[in-house]
Amino acid sequence: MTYRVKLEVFEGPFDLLFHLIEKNEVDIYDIPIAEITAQYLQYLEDMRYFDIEVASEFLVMAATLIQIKSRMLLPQQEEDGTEEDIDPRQQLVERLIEYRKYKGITEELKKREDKYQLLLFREPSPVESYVDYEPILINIDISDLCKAFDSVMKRYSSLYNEDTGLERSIRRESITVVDKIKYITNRLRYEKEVLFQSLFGDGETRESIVVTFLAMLELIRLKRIMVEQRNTFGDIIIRNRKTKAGDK
Amino acid sequence: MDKKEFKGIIEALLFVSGDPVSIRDLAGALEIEQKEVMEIIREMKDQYNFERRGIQIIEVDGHFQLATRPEHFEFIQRLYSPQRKQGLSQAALETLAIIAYKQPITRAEIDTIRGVQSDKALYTLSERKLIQEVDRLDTVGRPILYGTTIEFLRYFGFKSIDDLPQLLEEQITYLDENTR
Amino acid sequence: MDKKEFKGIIEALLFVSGDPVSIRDLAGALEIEQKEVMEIIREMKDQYNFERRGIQIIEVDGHFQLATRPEHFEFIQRLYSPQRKQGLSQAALETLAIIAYKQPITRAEIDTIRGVQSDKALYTLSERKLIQEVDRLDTVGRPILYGTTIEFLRYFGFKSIDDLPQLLEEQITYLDENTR
Repeated sequence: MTYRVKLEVFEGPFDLLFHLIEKNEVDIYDIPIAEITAQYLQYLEDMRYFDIEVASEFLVMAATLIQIKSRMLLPQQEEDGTEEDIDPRQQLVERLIEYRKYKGITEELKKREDKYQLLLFREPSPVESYVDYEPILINIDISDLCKAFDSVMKRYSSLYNEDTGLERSIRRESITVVDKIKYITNRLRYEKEVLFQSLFGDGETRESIVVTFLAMLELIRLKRIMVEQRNTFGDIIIRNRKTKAGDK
Repeated sequence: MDKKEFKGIIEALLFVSGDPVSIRDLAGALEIEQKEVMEIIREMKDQYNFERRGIQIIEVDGHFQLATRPEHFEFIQRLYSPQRKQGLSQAALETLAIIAYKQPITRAEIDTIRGVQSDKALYTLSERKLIQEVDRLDTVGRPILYGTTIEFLRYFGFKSIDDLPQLLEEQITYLDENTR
Repeated sequence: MDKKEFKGIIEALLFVSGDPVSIRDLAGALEIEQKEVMEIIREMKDQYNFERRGIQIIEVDGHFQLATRPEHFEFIQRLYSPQRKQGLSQAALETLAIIAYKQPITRAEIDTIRGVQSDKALYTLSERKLIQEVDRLDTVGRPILYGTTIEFLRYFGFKSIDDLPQLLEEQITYLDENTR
């Protein structure tokens, strides 16, 4: 007769023991050790029958159970005069109880896992769609790039050409950043939005362009203006920074 | 700005982020105190629940995130059929329970409690970022001390690590009372 | 199922999707008529607006999508601002300008123009994905030829790489004419 029972799988000897204790409805503090040991050994037999490799931990526990059983059969020695004997099962019970704590928690975790697996989240919105204030982002723009190129080329040519050095020394101070800040804020007082490009009139000197740009950066830094590029390739627009929270 | 406005902004911020947002970042964006943010979010949570909204605010370790509700999963599945991740094995859950409660803890200690080797379970749990090496013991071999991660909290819906021992302890007391 | 429940589910569906969801799909998931879905969404829109929520439902061609509101834009930016990138150093800026204008170009050429070594600058620019290796010169050591990236174009609002040298040239000529 083939008996085709699916053998329950246990995580370890404690798992199996705990199962046997529950199945037999016995008190964990007063385990009928002979009975439980017999069932435990039977289970190991079944495992062999099903060609399941019996992990060494199961065998160690089997030995422990048999040892406890034999100690319980031995007459109690009272040579040292102690009244109450130490129950040979005590250590095992303690470990079982410790294990049981986590067994309970495991079930709770399983329940929570089932529930929270059903929660779905949202992919983060691409940052670019919210932060395309690129001048704020890294504080450089095309004119910075040109400026940098210009200066490096100047430096480069000055290494080979004395003239440029002379030219630099007679350059005169004209417009200040403060002037340009005034200019920009003034325009923003009357215009809701100012095109970045429109800040540079025809015939603007290079200093003027740089100073205007520095003024703009300063206003961004001071959070006085916002610079916005609505489309990736769109115009750069300067606006007063809205202080929705109410101006103080 | 009134509270309603703040609520709207917080909703927008959490919506855009998708990922958990720290209370610090929220307070920074709103330019108000963290305490105030907490209070507003608490109200929002209640409102969302009361109105049986399609989204809820979940809290993990001082971070907030929008998520759907478990009861709507079925409908979402109809439309998108999201794959449910394979749940953790019994061994992994057991190991995780022990780590959660006893952290920081070495593998040897876990093995002793479980009565079996936990190598494989520890590997799985590390892979899924539910546990991490938090330290090493100052003894021979400097064994690794394991602890749980923020992902662990999120995975099981715990607000913070402090929620955990309490919940576990309650359970143990409950179990003990009901089995003695 | 009551209307509130439907609203919750629609919110959840739109939340998870991110992309616009067609009315047909919504009706399918809810197993109700499209007409009914339309009506519910109309109510939802009104509610969202009335309650000044952080999200709104936008409609495009029979598709629906959740989105934030323009008036919250500023706060969302603030949230992202801690992650703002650092400005580029003068060295990096110079190097970038040379590469933009003279690409493809080797490091040796850049070093010659700048009069100093540009290793660090090149590294930073690569990290920021503003430059890339476009080719290698067919000489001894096969030196790398650097060029700018698509990110670089996007960043500065150029439509194509062809616009770039021209534009730069114009600007520089313009600068030069007005300062000399």
